[in-house]
Amino acid sequence: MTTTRRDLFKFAGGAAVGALLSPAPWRLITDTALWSENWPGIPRPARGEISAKFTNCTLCPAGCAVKARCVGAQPVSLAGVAGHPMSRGALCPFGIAGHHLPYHPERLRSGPVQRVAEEVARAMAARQTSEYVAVFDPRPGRTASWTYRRALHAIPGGLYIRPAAPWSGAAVNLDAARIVVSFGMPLLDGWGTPGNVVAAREHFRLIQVEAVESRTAAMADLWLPVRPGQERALAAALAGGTAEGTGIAQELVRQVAGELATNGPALVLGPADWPEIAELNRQCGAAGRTIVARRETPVPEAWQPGAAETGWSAVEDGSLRVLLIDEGAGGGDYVPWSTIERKLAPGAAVVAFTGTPEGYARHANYALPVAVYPEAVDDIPAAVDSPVAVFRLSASLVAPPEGLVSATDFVSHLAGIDAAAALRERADAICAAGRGRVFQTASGAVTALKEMKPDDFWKALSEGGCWLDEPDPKAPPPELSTGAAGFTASFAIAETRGAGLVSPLLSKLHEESHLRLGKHEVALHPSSGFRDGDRAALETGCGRILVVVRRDSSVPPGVVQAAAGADLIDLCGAAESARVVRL
Amino acid sequence: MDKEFIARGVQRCSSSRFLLWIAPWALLLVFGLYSAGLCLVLGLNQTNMDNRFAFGLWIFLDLTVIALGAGAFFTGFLLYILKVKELKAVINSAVVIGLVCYSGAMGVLAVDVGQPLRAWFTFWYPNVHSMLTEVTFCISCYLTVLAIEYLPIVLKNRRLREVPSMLVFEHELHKLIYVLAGVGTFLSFFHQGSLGGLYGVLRGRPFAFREGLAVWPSTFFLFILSAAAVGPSFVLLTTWLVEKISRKKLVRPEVPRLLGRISGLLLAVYVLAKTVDTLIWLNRTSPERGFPAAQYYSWRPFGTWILFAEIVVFGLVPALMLLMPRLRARTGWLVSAAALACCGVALNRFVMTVQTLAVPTLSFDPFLSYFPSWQEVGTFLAVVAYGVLVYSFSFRYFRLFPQERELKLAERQPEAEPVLAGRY
Amino acid sequence: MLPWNYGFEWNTGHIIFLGAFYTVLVVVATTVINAMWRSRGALRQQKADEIRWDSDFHDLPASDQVCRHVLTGEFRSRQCPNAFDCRKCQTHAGLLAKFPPARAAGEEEIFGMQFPLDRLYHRGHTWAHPEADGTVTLGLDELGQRLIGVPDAVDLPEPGVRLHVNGTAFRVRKREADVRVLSPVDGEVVARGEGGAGWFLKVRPDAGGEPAFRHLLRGTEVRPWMLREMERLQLALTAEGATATLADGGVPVNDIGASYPEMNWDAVCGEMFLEP
Amino acid sequence: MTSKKETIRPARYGMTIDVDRCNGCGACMVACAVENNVPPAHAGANDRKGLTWIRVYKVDNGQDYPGKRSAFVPVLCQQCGSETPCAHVCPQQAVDVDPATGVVGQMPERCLGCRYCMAACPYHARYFNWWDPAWPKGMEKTLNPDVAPRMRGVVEKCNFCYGRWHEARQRAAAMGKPDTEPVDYVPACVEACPTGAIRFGDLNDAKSEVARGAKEPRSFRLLESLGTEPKIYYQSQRDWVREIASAPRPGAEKGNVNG
Repeated sequence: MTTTRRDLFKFAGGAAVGALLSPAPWRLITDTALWSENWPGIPRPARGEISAKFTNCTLCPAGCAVKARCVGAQPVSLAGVAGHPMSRGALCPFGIAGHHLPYHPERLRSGPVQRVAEEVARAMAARQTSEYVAVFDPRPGRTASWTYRRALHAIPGGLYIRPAAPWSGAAVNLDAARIVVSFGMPLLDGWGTPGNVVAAREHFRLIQVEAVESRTAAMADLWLPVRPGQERALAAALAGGTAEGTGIAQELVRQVAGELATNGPALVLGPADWPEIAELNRQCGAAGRTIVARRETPVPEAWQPGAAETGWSAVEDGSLRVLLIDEGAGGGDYVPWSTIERKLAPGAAVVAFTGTPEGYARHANYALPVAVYPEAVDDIPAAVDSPVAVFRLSASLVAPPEGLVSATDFVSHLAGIDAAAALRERADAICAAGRGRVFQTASGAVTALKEMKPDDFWKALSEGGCWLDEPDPKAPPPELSTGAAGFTASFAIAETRGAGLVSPLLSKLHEESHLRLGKHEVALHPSSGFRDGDRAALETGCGRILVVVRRDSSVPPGVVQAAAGADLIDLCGAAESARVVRL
Repeated sequence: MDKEFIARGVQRCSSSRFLLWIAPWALLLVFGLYSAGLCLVLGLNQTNMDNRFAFGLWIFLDLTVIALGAGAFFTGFLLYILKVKELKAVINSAVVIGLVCYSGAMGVLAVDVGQPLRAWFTFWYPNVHSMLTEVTFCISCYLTVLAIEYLPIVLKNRRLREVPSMLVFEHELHKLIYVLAGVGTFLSFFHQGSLGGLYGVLRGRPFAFREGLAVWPSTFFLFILSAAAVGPSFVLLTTWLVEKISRKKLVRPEVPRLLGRISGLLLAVYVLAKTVDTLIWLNRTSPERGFPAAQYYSWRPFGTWILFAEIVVFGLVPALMLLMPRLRARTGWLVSAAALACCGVALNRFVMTVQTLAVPTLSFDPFLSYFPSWQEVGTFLAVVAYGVLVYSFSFRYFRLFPQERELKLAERQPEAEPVLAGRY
Repeated sequence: MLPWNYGFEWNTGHIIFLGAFYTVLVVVATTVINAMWRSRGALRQQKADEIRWDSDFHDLPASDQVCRHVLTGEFRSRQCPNAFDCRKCQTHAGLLAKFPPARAAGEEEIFGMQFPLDRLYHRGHTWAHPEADGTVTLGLDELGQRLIGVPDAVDLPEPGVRLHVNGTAFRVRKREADVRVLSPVDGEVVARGEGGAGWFLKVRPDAGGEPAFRHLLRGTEVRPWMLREMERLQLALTAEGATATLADGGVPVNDIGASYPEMNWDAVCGEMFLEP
Repeated sequence: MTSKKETIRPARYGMTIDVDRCNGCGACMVACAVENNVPPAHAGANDRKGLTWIRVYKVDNGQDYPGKRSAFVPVLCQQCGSETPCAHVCPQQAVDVDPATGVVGQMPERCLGCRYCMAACPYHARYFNWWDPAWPKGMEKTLNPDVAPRMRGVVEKCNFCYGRWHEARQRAAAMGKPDTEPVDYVPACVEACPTGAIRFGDLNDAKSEVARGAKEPRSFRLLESLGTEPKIYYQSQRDWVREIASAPRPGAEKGNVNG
């Protein structure tokens, strides 16, 4: 028989109907749906062996212990280490996203290393006897700091500069405190070691003296909304003076003073350079109980004597020929540029070792890129709330990119000393001293140091372990002198937004919600007449920056609240009070 | 030059004047399409909608035009199912209006969703509990129906009907049109309702939430009613507009009056129902869910005036105007009443969409405001321009108003004294 | 939603909901397909002409759909239910039985137009004249001729083409006017009347005898019908903006169109040749 | 995320959030973004167009300085347990409630982006991808392999770190635990909270900390009166804080600006 066209059609039709009754077409459509669920240009997360690495966070002096979840060698998320004696498993938002820093779009990745070396050498040669070659170390007490001190000791006219210290050789013991009066300290918002503060918070009553309702004020048991600028007067009033004009009722002040005297052990925290603070602490007998002496972490004999530690106030104006600033560690005290500028000799060479163009790099002649957390290997000295000395390392979780320099190498090279193994040397020195105990992060075990061999100790350290000194029983109570002046903020500095690099994800707290004031945002009381989102300029005697205004009725009228950042701190220093000018 | 496409015996302006009329609308359409394109290519970040104002101008537009487009199904229903013959005079026009409104709404929806290419998922993984599923199904079906109903109008074009197959198909299709009218009515009742249900079921938004029968909140029925009430009004309004613009009589005067009367009756019923519903909602539904109704109207600018305007100014007033034969007899009153009714339904849809999202739900929510971006407005205008264009072309080349020729003859009759009058 | 797709199970909700909508889709689809099917059938059986006239008649204003017996006064008013095909009309048959039409010879003279009564007139202004040889000649009646005057073009069907009552017999064009002329008879074209033959087509009718021509006007019916037609013409002209009227006893000129050069002649012819 | 039919004892995971302990540091928000591959803000994103699966609001007692007192309230998807508003309205089943865990899940890859669910949610806990997700160069290496990034034009929200639940399930299976038993796991925000304000667990398990916490008199839920049975319990000793659970007060134009 012959097949006509008609037969073919019939066949095709039959086939089609048959197909409809089979799963094939339906599955096909569903699969189309599944395909259309993917979208080009969306990054696919890399897969790989999941492992945990441990380190300590260098973003601030707290140095919280960190557990990094890694895919292959790449950390994909960070978490605290529960059971850590100091950080107690806590991490702040900056720390939690710390592993993003190496990829920050604004990160400094290259610099004129060779040129700088020559420039510095030339400047050192041209140095007069009255001039100095200085290193400014915003994070003193590190092994790196010791390297600088050794190097500068070796360099003629070397000067080691560090920011003002609250109480040298002393630390706060929050565990012992039953009542804490804080004068504007961000006690519950990043001060000291957050985990430690939170744990201790269970046991003490917190009285916050602050003009604005900061996070700490909001969480305090009692908030004394002192009149702006009257904080010292209130401190004096607590010490027995009159509360006149402080904006706080006399009997309330008397009651608080009574608590301080009776419900101790008490602790008063505030700017180190206020004699009132020292006086109050003296009155309530903080010395030896809530403010204790702390030994320094042992240092190899060979390193002694390093260059002396100098504060900015002790440096003569116009005397610095060469100034090297180690900003790499980040999270240190940022000293306003106006303070530093005065000390520079004409034509001085200023070099900032930094990961970000945000800080001193804006003022220095040269900015050299350094490794950032978690690339850099560094150690973290004890935080202010650690009653004993500690030693812990920030291991390198991510390989640093090409073209970086190390501030310590640079400086030790200038002095011709070898400090490559400084960290290991110091670890051995600690081992030799044999005091204290070691917390092994991975296992959570705590072992006495004397039971460990130097190599095991070093291994434990490089796995994020932490050495804690033991309290010194026969140490005399610390001398509560008035500390050196830090900078005086001419307006209320709110939450720190991190002076250095922060993860792009912090946009969740700034742009994508109004949880924290973002860069160049200031908060004003609604009565200021500004509307939300108005553009304005924040002006002080030291300069002006453009800001966006946010209305917030928790800021008292007449006060500007802003988020600390290098550019903002530059506005402080010796500035008179701030103005917000409508544009 | 397009004369042979224009129906015999009706007067249409010259091609050049027609082009003059088309040009601005075409420009508007192009601009609108451009802004819509931006939204499709660059994403919805081009709009001023946000996580809190997830719906904006577009949803308001959709709900409004679909309500106004209800004239198509309701006129069809009256003509083909209830056999109200007078409406034959406007049914074609009504169908075109319906087609324009529904296709426009569909177009905007396609821009409004984040992933238009996945629109068909709704048919593939339908969630039958969602009012939106119901809407999607009904509207897409009904759009098809409208397209089919539009077909005969096109095929009846003077040139097209010269082609035997088209002539015959038009004839046969027109014989079955009542089936489509029936289906259209069924579908429309459902999706007009589900559009109301869309908001009535939002238990998380006590401002919109309503109790109801079975799976349908009261808004389901209110939307059907209001749409049915306003549909004829809108047909009336457009007819009047077209008569004004084309300077012609297109329908016998009794037709708009009939439309007005129908509108008036339904509007009156709607106003009554809406009032009862509002009272129940204010005094029971909302308070029971922990939301004292007073606070909805404590946010400027949405005071109680909006409630008053919706029910009285744009509801009761036009209803009465349309129900009074003496007022209805005067075109001015008739048309303005129809206009009021249309505004009323628009306002109702605005309240349902925009105010619902503006009033806070959490105690620490601020009251939110929203203003559409130019891209949104552009897309909105595109729909308007598209509507005008489609209608203009249909009016020029198709017989939208069967009575036009007769009326043209009729209005000359008096001056023509009959030949040898009274011869028998 | 349909069988075999991942992660989806049916429940009553789906069955009701989807059921309803697929029914709707099926109904719509069947309607359309049905319409297509029928039109296919209609085309097969050359129904196109018939359908065209149906829809034309359907679109005529009510005033133009009146029964022939209204013209002659038997009824005050009556719409023709059969689209002017009186052959299947019971009423007409009845009336014929009651009053057999009076034989009338000679010719009517109306407004100076000659209507020979040996011919049968169609309401579309054609006449049919039975010839001795059993064929029928078709032509335009006088009014028809004067409307067209000297036609710009006439296209006549080839011999052998079949004509249907109320179907298109031929087309004439005059200025912008382009009208089809309705055929008065069923039959097959046998010859085309070229030039001044006085007729346009010669047709061999399918059936002879009175019933086959029952639908055509004759004898005494012609005058009232003509008067009515003049009225309609008058109306059409004025509607298209004629100033002078025919009514003042004047005789329609041989070429009416020529005397209204500015007028939409297409509309007028459409009106008169029953093509809306 | 298809339903686990074979589950014998279904879990009902929930949270207690102690408002009195929350200092609004925002660690939870960052940790959540890290865990769930939420991209950083696109240029032009603001607090109304951003992606914050968990968002800490600053609420206050409505008074002015110095009478004003503030508290911080983390708001995430409240995982409504009854007639879940969003799940009901989604036209294409992109939202489902997992009977095994009680977690309200979102399937972005099936989402059409109609945003009806966002209008339905009284907690504003759902977020739309207004932009294509983008990470700074190199940062995509830090994405969490267990969560697929979402594309532009779809809605996303907190799902109690469902990826972690999945992982925990696999671990349990590897240890031979029957997968009819609920597993223990914590979402990223809980793990990250430095003050321990957020607790997480199975509300069906009477011994669990959250089950007990939920019953405390100081516990409350947001907009409980809507009857959607949210599974997030807030806790506070302060009366004015507990008031935030209720609907907005008539005319109380507070306009909370930060948060």
